[in-house]
Amino acid sequence: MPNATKIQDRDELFKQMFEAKQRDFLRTLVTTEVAEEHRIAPCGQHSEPLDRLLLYFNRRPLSERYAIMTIEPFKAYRVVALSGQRGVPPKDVDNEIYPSHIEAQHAIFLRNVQELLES
Amino acid sequence: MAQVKLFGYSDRISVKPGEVIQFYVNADGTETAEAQLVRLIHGDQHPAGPGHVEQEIECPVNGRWRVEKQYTQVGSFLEAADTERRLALEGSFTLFAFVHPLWPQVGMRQCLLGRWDNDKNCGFGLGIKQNGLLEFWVGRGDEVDYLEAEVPLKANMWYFVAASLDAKTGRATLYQEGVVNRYNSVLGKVAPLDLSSHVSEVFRFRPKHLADTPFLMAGSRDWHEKRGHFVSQLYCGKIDRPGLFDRVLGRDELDLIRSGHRPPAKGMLAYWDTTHGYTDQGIGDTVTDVGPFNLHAKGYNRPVRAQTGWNWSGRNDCFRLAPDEYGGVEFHSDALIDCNWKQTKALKLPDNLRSGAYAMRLRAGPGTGLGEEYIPFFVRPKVPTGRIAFLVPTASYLAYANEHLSFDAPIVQGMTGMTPILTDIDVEMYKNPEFGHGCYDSWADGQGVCYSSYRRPVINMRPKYRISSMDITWQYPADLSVIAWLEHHNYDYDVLTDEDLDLEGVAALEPYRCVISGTHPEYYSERMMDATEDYIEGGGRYIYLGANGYYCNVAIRREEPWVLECRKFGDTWKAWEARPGEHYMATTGQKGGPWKCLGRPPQKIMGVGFVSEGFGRSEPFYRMPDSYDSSLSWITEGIEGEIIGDFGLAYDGAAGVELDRYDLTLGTPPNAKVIASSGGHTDNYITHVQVQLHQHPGITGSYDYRVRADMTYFAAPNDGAVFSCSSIAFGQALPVNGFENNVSRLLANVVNAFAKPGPLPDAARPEVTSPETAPAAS
Amino acid sequence: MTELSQAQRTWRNPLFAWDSAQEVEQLPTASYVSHQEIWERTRSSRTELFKVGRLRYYHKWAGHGQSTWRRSRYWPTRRRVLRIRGEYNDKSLRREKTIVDKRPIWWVVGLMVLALVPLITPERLENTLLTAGVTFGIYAAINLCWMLVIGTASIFSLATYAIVGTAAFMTAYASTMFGLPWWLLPPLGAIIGLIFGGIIALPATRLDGFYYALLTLGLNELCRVYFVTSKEFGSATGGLYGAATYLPQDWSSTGQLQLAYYACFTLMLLALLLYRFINGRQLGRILRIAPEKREAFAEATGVDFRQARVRVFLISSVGLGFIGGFYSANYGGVAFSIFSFDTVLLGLAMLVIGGIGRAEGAVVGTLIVVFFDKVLITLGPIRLIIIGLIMLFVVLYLRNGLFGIKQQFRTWRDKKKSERRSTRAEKGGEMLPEEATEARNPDDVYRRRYDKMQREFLKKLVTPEVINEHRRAPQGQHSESLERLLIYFRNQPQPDKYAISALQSTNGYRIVALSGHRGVAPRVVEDKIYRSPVEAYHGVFLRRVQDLLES
Amino acid sequence: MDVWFVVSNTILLACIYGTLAIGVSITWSSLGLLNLAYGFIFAFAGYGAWLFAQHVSAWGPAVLASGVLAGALGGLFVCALAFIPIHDKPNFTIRGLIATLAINLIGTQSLLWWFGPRSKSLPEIFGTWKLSLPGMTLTADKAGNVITSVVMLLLVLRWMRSSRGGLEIRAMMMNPHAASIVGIGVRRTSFYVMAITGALAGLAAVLLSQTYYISPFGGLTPMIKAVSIALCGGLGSVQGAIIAAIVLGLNEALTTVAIGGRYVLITQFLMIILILLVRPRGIAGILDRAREA
Repeated sequence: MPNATKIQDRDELFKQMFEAKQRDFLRTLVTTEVAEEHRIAPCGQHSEPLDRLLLYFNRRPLSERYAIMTIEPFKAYRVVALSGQRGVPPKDVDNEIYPSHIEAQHAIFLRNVQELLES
Repeated sequence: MAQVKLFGYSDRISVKPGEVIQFYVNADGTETAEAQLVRLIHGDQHPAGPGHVEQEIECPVNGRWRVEKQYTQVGSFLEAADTERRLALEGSFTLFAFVHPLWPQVGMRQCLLGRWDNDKNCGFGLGIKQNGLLEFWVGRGDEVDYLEAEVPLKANMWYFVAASLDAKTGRATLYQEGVVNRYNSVLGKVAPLDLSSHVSEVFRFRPKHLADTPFLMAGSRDWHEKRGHFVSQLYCGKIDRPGLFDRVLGRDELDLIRSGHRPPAKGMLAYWDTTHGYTDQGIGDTVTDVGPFNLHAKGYNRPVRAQTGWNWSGRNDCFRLAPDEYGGVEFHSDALIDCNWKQTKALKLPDNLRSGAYAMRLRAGPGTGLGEEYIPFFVRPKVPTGRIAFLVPTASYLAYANEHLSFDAPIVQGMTGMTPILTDIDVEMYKNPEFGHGCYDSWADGQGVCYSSYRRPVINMRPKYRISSMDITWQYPADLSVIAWLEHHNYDYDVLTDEDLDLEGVAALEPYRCVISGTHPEYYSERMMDATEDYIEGGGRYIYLGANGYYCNVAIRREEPWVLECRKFGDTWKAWEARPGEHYMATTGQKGGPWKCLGRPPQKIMGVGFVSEGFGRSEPFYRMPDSYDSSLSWITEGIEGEIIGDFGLAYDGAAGVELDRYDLTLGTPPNAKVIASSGGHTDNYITHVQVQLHQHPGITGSYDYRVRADMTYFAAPNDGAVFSCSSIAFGQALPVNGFENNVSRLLANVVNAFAKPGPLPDAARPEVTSPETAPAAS
Repeated sequence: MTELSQAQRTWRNPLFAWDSAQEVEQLPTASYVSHQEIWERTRSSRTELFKVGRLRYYHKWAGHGQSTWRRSRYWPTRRRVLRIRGEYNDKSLRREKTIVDKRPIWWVVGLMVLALVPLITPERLENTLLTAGVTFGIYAAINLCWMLVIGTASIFSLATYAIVGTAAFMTAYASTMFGLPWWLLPPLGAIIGLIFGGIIALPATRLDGFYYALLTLGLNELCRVYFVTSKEFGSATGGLYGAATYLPQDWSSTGQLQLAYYACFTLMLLALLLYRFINGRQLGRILRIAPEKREAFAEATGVDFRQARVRVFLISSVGLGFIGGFYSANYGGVAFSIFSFDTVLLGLAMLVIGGIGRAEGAVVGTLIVVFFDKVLITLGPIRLIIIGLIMLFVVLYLRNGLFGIKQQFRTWRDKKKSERRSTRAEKGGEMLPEEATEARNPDDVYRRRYDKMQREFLKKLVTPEVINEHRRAPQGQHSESLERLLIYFRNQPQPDKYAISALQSTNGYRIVALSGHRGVAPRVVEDKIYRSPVEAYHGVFLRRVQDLLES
Repeated sequence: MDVWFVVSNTILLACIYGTLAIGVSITWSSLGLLNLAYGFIFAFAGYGAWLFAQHVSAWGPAVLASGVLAGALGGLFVCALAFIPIHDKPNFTIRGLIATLAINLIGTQSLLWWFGPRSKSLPEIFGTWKLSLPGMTLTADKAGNVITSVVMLLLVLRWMRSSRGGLEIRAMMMNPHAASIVGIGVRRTSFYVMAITGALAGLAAVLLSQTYYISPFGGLTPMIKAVSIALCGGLGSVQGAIIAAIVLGLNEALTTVAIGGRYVLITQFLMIILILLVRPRGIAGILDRAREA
């Protein structure tokens, strides 16, 4: 935990504590079934574990979030990382080209899961 | 034998020793009741606490009281001061008004205007028939001639209606035209509704008048053997600028009035200009007659003034901007401001009475349940003596008075996540709605209740009462836990009420070194806000011992402090919503609604403000890094471990029910420190609409970090300080384990420090630059 | 779905990370079910859906709008000439006016036809028809008075013809013996009627309906025997004749007949007026509050229905006596047949066929019976058999005579309609098109559909694991299945929603159901007493689950 | 005054009236039906007996039996027409009454139409013997009447008391709802009741025809008397009916002797009115709980 006195906003302090606990919990939800469920349908109604994971991922600060870059509509997509800063364009994260945005979304999900487990 | 029921109220809520307080009691099934003055200590019967505790106090009126059945005039209406009986018309006449009925098809006759005696069938009246048809009638005593319009009035639409009787020919004519514009009614122009109706018929006779019948608007005179005269045929809806002529107005003349012209002077007997007399500082209860005889009409049970009128154009949102468009006076058949019962007893308070929460306890029959009644009031000291003041949030008590949420609000089970637990008194109040509603209810016609008063039995302002939808104590009985705590620790304290704060301003608080608030001081008038802010700024030390406080702007007339006005709308959670254009309070001319929307979020005064509510479960506080700040260690002195308050009478936790949060963006002073925060709230705790722009999944307890209570402390100018507990459940955690627990300890630390003369401990020591110990959690 | 792993059947509590003592880390739960499945699976309604909408039988008049609608009344009453209801059409918002009560129109038309009968009768039928018309007028008048007794006063008296006959015989006797002029006969008859009525009203206050009916039937027989056996009343000649009559003897028989016709017609009009004034005014209204078997209620509300009944009885007796006097003045005497059982029977047939309790029933019933009895006189006994058959038919199949047919038909139709509907509708199902036409708010139609789908889905979530989870903690963080169930339950509308009632006397808790209507207290749904709120919460949950599974 | 004459006449009349009244009474109390087609059944039975005597045999008992049978048949006919279709409909009591009246009208008019207005007479059933006792003479028809009706009544009452069918009828009389709950069919029982009461009417018809003639409308007076007696005795009570029959028989006999035959009806009705004024539910109206109308 960062030094409390360095953070003026006590809200930020609590947020970090909260998210640490939340990650502890979310890590327990990661299973192959959840990944499979996401692979089949990245959008739509999900089971509670997947839903909780996605809600967490989708509310990361923009600087920690991924997006999909269209290379050619309906043909080629790539995963990029947002900068969270105005004026700074997204960065490519790898060279993988996905033939559909569904696959790209799943790739983002896997990345997010990976980062969650590693954190 | 009839069930014994006792209900009562007093004329005042805040009294000083030596002053006189009057009690009004209604009794069913008994003629006597045993009265006993009691000092209330604790009012929550939860088995984990001390239970109900009271002290019997000697006073001259203790003992047997004769009590009787009392009758209550419900419903708001206007009565014209017609002492010379100018409106007892026997010749030709015309009645007219703009009306906006709320519930035309209620199934009972509603009288709009008339000098009509319902019991003797004498006089004349213009009203709405049981099935919603506009109706004009004339009575001779033995017989009544009626004339009704062709099509029923539609609810929530503006009409211009008139009725005339030609004395020579006996021809009665009814005039009904819609005056709908793009803003003023529920339906717009595209709905294919033809609202007009003109009917005429020859009546057999002219009205016969009784001498004492009053001319009423929104009701008519009636009589009952036991009650005597009262008003029935109460109307639900708005009336705008009614008038009375002693001649027949032709269709063309009426058309002119309908299109907004001033009525002609010829033959005018009365013309109540409902927009007359509006001031910047509010509106009274008298509707001015600008006709020749000044037959001003007095409002009873406070008809709602300054409502949008028939000609509201949508451009102006306040009566102060365009009084002419705010001629609507709104009436409700079940409005109640003052029961006006016969006084049962008066008590001159003994001079030696200590400040505190008192009640006149009445018992009859079984002496429990409905056979037991407490009429509560608060005694202030003659001269402030204490170092500490407990500020009783009576304004919020009024806002919640007699709420019927468990019965009337389908959403309440979803909100609380609980099944209501009802008691006999809840059922009784639901069956007999004559003691009126609070600002969480709607009147029978569906409009939200904007006036609440304590001159009537307020059954949730009683010890032992548990709010049925949540199964905890709420407001008054919950605040008694704080009083019990003060008593337990033998603090030298005085009791003050919101009423005193509103009337006296900062002067009421100034004598005290430390002021402690109630557990849920939600409703605050501007004068109260100002006084609180000034007190803190002037070096006062304030403990905000609750949550969701300083939230909503309300208004109270100085001369009638027992009535509270509250308008609910906009960016908030609300039990009802005021109509567009009706957001300004008639009492003061101020805009109602949440203080946050008026630019004064509670964070600006208290450091914290409302963020979430949920019920069902409370959580503990977890110490935050600031609590390890050595300059603040006096707050947590003697507290072991990191968890504070994993117990309580409100759902077994100190953080729960409603939660407040530290928020720099909303004006929390940047020097505020967070001593502890709660966490792990269930998904039944939802983030308040005010803290987010959109609603999306994941704004509930287990997803959103903002759902928490922040126990904050900050130093204010002139050695002032504010300590905010940020949770309603906090106060109810105090009594656990005989008041020996870490919540109690923490509060005692703060109170002791606040009440002690001289600067606070943290001000004495220089700021420590590096923290001493490890972080709170990881 | 394939075999589920342990992980998928386990719910992990998001709050366990907070490590507060109450939290469990994981609980068994039901496997995930998508709420969309039911929406995807449902492709058509389970029952066949028909086109709906029905013909409008009645003409609806347009509204007046801006123009003034001048209304008028029957002078000097406050009754309007026609009862008209103005309204907005629920579906189209069109302004409509409906004549609520068309009876005045029918009366005017009917009475005008009757008034014109003598003028339009073909010559060859004149005699028969006008003779029948005379009988009709008198009998209609008698029956109207009788209807007041039976219908309005609810006194089942069969002594009507006894009164008429007695009055007729006495007046005829007075006329023959003392030479009274014809115009004195009806008033004299009225006095006799009053006396007779007064005598027989006495037992009417004491006796129950049937006892009284039988008693009066006997009384009628008594009168018959008395008059038949009394020489003064012409036991030898089959009747008493020779009384003064208003028919000028020097007129032609047709003229006489026409005069008699109009005289009897006027008599009937008078009887109608009498009926209207008694039945439609205070007396009638009092008595309508006190129909049979609700007498106790009426009495409790302070209505002196007994006195009102006797008054109606006496007034109609005066009327009947008057008619009796008129009878002898009309026929110049009276025959014993007026007392015969068949006369009573035919009279009763007239009332029954038309329908008891309405003036039009009495008049039309009389018309029918008199038509068979007097116009088809050539048929012999068969005509009475026909009348008997009609009477039998009416009694067996019609609830309240011919004029009750409309109401009966509607009741029958509504019954059939709802029967048909109930065979098609499912409990808690969607609104059928025919039901939807009656929904005031189309939002409700969709709500029903949504609710049905939601329940179908939620039913699948009910498992023993969910119930155990709820038992463990009614409030708090729940697994998705349980939370969905609870959210559904808690957000139901108020009527019949469960709540818990804390019992002061026993320190227990009981489940109640809210009324959803202000002023109506909740009702107790079961006797079971729960020891603690937590048990009661679970009790409510179980009931709600039960209700869900049953729907 | 000839006491014996009065006594014997009383007994005779009481027997016949009793026979009639008990029929009315049983029908009312068990079925809730006031059978005003009784007159028709009466006439129908008379014609039945007459036809039997005309075409089959004039032997007394056989004629009597045929009359009884015809009466029972008439009863069944009324039951099927006026009771079965409407017994479960609203307003049954009034409708039943009117329906039976309608049947009476149809029936008597049909009889009139078929047999013509001329009265018919039956052969002497009990022969023409006389029994002279001290102080009085007993004619065959009187003795026969008394004996037959008493025997018949006893038989009926005995049957009602001891047989299954009788038990069902009595159950219906006591509590129709409870009876239907324990499985006593209203329809079936109603046929029993109507057959038996019809048979009683038939018996009375044959017996009375010894004094009067058989005519289409001949049943009217007996019916009215029967109804009045049943009424007077308290509708639904057998004992009451018997008491009333005796009282009214005595009244009739006394009136005949004292004032004259034509005043019989008058005194009788005055008597009935008097009794009803004193006891609005008849003589036995309190002994038995009368069926609620």
